[in-house]
Amino acid sequence: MPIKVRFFASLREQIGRAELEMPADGVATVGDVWANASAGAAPPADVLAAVNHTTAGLEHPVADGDEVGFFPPVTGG
Amino acid sequence: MPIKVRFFASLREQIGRAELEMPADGVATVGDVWANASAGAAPPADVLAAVNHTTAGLEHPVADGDEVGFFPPVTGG
Amino acid sequence: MSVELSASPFSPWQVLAVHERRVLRAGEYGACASFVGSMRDSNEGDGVVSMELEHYPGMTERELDTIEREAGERWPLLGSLIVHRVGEIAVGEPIVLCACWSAHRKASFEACRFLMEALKSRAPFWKKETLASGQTRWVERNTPGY
Amino acid sequence: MSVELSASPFSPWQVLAVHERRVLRAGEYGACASFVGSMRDSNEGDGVVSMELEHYPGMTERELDTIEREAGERWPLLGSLIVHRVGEIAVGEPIVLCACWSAHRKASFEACRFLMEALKSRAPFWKKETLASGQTRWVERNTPGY
Repeated sequence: MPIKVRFFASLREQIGRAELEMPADGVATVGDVWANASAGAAPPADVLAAVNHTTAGLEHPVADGDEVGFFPPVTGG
Repeated sequence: MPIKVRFFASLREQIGRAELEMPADGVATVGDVWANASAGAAPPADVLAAVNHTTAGLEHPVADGDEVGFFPPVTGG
Repeated sequence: MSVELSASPFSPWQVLAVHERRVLRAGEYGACASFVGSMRDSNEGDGVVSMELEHYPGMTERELDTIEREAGERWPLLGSLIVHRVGEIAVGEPIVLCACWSAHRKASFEACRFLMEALKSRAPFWKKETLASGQTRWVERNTPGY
Repeated sequence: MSVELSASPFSPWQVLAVHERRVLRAGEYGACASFVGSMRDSNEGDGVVSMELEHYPGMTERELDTIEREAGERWPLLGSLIVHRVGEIAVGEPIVLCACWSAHRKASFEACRFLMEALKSRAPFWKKETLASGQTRWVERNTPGY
């Protein structure tokens, strides 16, 4: 199963898409997912990420079938 | 006009009356009002007082026509 | 700013809804913190069946006004409200309602808590409980607020 | 404990009244602290006419559940409630409601404020404002809570 990648809010608008999928081959961490999805562009300094709906850092491991979300700082409430 | 003295809550029950009046002659402070009203018994350590609806200490001056209230610590809310 | 003593039961959520609609301007406030204190069926390990809330007519209103004004001086409030029951109160009934409206949450949270702590330490109210045993007793002290 | 995302306007006072009646036991709780955040008609000096509240379906609910559970572990709560709007929001409409019930006031005050601060710093929601000028912009940061 591929890794599902989702982008939210201003990050989604900057990237120009809400989601994509990528094969898990050679993708070990959240940081690898970002690099793969953004053609090597560095992540914004304040980017947040989640793996399977739980907050995770760029070093967090990912595996087949994971959902990885990227988003800017939250502003609800 | 006399000084009006009022007692509240457990203090009212201990003293056995809700209010009384006393002439202002020779009564200079809240402490004098207490002494006069209680036949010299010392005030409870935690007694609170008010003159004309404003919190006041035992040294607070009183005058003709004042209302002086005595009550235990408050327990509302 | 509004202070009310109520000799009969009141519905805090309805009071809040009505006050907000009548007195506040929607779109101006971004935050409302509120607190409701209600009568519990036990206190200090004993079952309680009812309570008599005594107050000092005239002084109580004056002290609540002062407390509310102090909150308005310390925080940038757009509105505030205190409602307090007096007289005979049954288990489960609301005793006190405090609410503060402001642009941002910090002021409303802090001012609402201030209203409650000031009220409990300064406003002349006294609770007399009737226990399940039939015995009555004056409540001697408040639960710590901080 | 209850978490709800609402895609349509809700009435916080009515939600509180219904929740309290259905879920809490009158006489058990003595304190309810609540907070309502509403949409203001201005932000950072600009007039705002509407807002889009985006969230991360699945993760948002999960994070709110976690925050509510943490509050229940840190304070002796008898009940708690979070309702948060998503989607298009008009000026004056409630955005968020948090409430905590407990025996005594300290726990409910502290837990309610904790819910709001945790929600604002951790729950995946993002606000996009439409200004009076017609321009849209993402809200970049929250107002400080302490």
